[in-house]
Amino acid sequence: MSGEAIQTTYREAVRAAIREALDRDERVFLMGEDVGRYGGCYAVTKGLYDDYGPERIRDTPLSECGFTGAGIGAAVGGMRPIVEIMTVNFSLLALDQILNNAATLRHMSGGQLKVPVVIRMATGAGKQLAAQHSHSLEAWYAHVPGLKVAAPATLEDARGMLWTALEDPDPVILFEHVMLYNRTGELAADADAVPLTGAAVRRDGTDVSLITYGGCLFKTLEAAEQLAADDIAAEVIDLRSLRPLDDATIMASVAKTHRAVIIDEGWRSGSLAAEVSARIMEQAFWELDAPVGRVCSAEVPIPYPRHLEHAALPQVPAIVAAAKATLGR
Amino acid sequence: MSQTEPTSGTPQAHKLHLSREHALHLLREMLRIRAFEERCAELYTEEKIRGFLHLYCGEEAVAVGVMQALTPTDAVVATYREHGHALARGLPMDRLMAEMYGKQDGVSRGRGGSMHLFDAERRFYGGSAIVAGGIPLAVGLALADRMQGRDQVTACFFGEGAAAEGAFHESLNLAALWRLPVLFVCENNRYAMGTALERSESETDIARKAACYQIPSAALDGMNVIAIEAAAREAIAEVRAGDGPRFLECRTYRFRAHSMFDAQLYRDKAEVEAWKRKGPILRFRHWLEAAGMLDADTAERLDAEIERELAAAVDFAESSAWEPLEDLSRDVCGCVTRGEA
Amino acid sequence: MTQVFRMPSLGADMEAGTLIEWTRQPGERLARGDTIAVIETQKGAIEVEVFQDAVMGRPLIGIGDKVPVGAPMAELEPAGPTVQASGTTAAPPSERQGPSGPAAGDKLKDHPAQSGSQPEPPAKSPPPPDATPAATHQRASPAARRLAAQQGIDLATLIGSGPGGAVILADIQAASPQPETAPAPARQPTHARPDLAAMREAIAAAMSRAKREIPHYYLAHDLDLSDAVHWLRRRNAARPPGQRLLMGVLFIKAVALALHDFRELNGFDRDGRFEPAAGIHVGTAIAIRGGGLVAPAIHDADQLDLDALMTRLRDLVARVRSGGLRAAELSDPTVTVSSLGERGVDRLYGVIYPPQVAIVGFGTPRPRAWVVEQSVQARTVVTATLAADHRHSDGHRGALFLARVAAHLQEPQAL
Amino acid sequence: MTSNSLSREALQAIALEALTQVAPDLAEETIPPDADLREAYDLDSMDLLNWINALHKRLGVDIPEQDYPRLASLGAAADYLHRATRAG
Repeated sequence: MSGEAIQTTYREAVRAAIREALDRDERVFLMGEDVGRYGGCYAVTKGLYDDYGPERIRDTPLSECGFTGAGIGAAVGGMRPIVEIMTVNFSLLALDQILNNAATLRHMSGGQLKVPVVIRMATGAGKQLAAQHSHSLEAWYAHVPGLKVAAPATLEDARGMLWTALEDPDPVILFEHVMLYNRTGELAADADAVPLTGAAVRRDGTDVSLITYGGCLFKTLEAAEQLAADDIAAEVIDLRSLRPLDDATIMASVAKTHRAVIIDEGWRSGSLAAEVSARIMEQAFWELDAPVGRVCSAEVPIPYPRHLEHAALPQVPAIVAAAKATLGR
Repeated sequence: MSQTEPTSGTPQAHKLHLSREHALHLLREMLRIRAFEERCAELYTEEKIRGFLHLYCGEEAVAVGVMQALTPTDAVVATYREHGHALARGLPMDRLMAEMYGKQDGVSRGRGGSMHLFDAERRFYGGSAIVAGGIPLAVGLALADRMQGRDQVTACFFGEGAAAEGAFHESLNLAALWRLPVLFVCENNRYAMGTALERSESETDIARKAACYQIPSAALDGMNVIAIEAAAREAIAEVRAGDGPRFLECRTYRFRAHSMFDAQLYRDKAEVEAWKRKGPILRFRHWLEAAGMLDADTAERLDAEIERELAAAVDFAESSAWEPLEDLSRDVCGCVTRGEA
Repeated sequence: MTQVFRMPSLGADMEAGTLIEWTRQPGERLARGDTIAVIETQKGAIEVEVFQDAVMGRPLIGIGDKVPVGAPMAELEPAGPTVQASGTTAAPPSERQGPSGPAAGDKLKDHPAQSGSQPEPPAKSPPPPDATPAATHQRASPAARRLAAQQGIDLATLIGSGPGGAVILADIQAASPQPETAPAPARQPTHARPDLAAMREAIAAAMSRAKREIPHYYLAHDLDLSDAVHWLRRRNAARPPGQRLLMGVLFIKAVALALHDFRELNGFDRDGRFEPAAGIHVGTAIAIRGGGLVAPAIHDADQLDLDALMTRLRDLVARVRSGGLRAAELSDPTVTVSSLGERGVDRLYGVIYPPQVAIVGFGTPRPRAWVVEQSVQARTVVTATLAADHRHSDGHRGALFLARVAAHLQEPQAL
Repeated sequence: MTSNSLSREALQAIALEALTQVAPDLAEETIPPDADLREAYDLDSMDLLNWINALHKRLGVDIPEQDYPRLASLGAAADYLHRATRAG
């Protein structure tokens, strides 16, 4: 890296990544609802239509099943499609294609076919969009063998994961949390591709491991800051990849701190938090000095009113309290 | 191509130049499919073949007719009733039989079975067991061909039951909107499992549904291999020329049950028998005999050749190995290689 | 040749069917594809077809009988010369003509083996936790329990400072003996090392008495172990390590079985008189690292199957290694088997452990040139030896006994 | 996929721990990673089988009989398990 940094947003970082991919590889194209003339529901693709034209920035009808399936077919046919689905809730209309085609074709064909499609979608709550636009269903996709699932939370990952995902021979699903798009920060001017797999330790600590991903990362970092004021050194792990999970990083941290709290915007029942917790029991049980804690969304469809939406989601005080509980404080 | 009445049933009605050699080829291909599937049914009762087994008996003319019009670089997307399509597309019978058994030498390494036959080299993309699930895939394959400037067509087969699925309508719309090189082939055998067309659709004329998306479409006698080949050749030439998708509805009938475990409570025996008298093989055979293209010796020779091929296929499947357990989780993900083409 | 028509399998979820109707009567002709019967299944009545030309023979089940898939339903007689061909008005199942396939009955014969060979997915369970420390009612974290067990600290004596009063790591660390004031944290002894000097003395006494008092005779017999080796290898290949067998277990079982007819080798010398033993308790010589050996009993070894024998042997070895053999186990053997294992030499001449009257030894199995039906082949050969008390048995009987042991080892599957 | 794999060092530690469980009389020994366990520490067939069984149960790695010689020392075992757990 040259050391030169630019001020940017998560949204701009994703856009820069799409631009770079379109420039680097003729086979790359983007399709989805209102990605072209409209500029993207979350304005991620603004300006791309003018620069790349309707063939490569392809507006689709409201046909999630149809165009996601077409993206999968185009990937089988040698293209490198980026399919944008407006939100994870809408992806349920395409779930058949993602599960029954993208995730299975390689296996069902005895390894003959590969499906190098990248499916991007927005996820998460926080904008008062109520119960059909606010859910976090990452765990459902992370359940499926044959898919790779990642959640870029930082500017570096937003900028760098897309290219790696496009180079991957398997279908990759990228989850972009809606509350991250406006985050600003500094990004190296020559920021490049980053690996898709492997968790990152975002803050070192010795007393408790706070394990999270996506939209909850910055709440968790803030909680760690508050804990530090009480002389509690929390280690913060950003999972980054939700499938496969980086067990080694998780277990190494738990072996150091002997305590873990998992922060996940999904509902607690059957969540990724549940999976991470189970793996800690399997692989690091004898390291634990306290029960594993979880901070998840309340088991309710995300409500519209601001105060109720806020109460339904993991928030900093709950993370602080859960971390302290593992220390008996 | 816009009328939706089935075209006339006599082969002569079409302006297809039919040499004796080609006619015998068509007969032979249909006979191979019939023989293969009847043996599959037998092997199923002996528990050599497991899972679901959906037989194509009665519908052979559709796959055989359409495949004649495709080049080796065109693509095929089929359904879970796709043994006929795979054979007609040229997938070797022995490796298909090994796949039926679930053996390692099967076309899909045994991982797919009857419903999931694949051959990347012959651009045969399965083998989809979700009704209408393959149609968006076909649209995407065509999109890739179009965007890469390749002069290729994707033939997409599905049953009339698929017309009730959203994926059917979304895909037809996309293909028409983007003028993609897809030939949609609806194999209308009148029953979606046990539900008759008129019990599931408000508009039972499937070709008219396609026409609503501005796709030129035609309804054909699905028991007439010559009519299907002629229509497919014409449609594919138009598709290849860049005129956008075409749609053929082939009205046909499945002689056997939906799958092996089906008591056929939903249809009359008399109806089945009436359709069997219109069988694509039976009728074509009579026509060939009448036209002096098929004599007893030739017929016997054809049958004997097919029987030999079939016996060799069963032997191959029997002697093929089971995949070792250590390989259980192979082919779930590819390895990640940066910079891979 | 008469063949059998069997209940066909029409779906993976079909286990049995009920005969509703025979559509053909004995003596009637059946063409390939004809319906022979109607069967009621959970999906309704289904007509079932024959896959060969035949003549309906004797029914083997009656109307209303429910039989499992694969069960014989009727005999089929050969069709004789084929009569009709098609191309006429025949119903379309015979639309395609061709030679009829091989008889279904023939093929069905091998289907159990076939379905038996269906691979099962390997069970990949997550790694289990380590050793389980002693249970206690004191709440304590897993990490605290592990450290407490390592340092020999009784959790019940501690007051926890963790959540809900649980004992946590810090509590154990605080309770640990300090290096200055206490000896190095003693591992809670999990095993008692045998007192090697005392054991040496005991062995010396017993062996001296044996050599002084017992008139040993010695026999040796080379035997072909190849079949047993192959059988064992195949058997173990299909099993996880916890279920695999060692060759030593086959030796023990072969000896125990052979002793049935040679009771004079199984028992005790009581002041010069032979006292036959009621059961066959095989003393199994187990070497102790650092010197010495013990030969505790596997009781009623002739009655145990190989898996049970392996379990016993595993348990004995574990207790030899960690301490915890019971005294009776050392005095109970009625005969001893000593096997040198894979890293020994060709043969061992045993010394009888008084008051027993025989010891059977097995050298290390090795490939050797061996004559099989006029040709020399490389076979795995082991030398079995017998040292027995001449006061109670003779070489002739001893030789017959060794031959019997060898015979048992030729049929490992019967052990 | 590497998400489940332990490091080679961790595997060597597990191999040692499993060995001292099945052969507690070796607990006080310092066993060099390249020492031949059967030759230098007199491990018999049962000890070896128990050790392999412990590794199998702990790590879920299938170790067929013909591979036993490839686990002749702690270091060799760690290499073997490393490859096997990565492949899984």
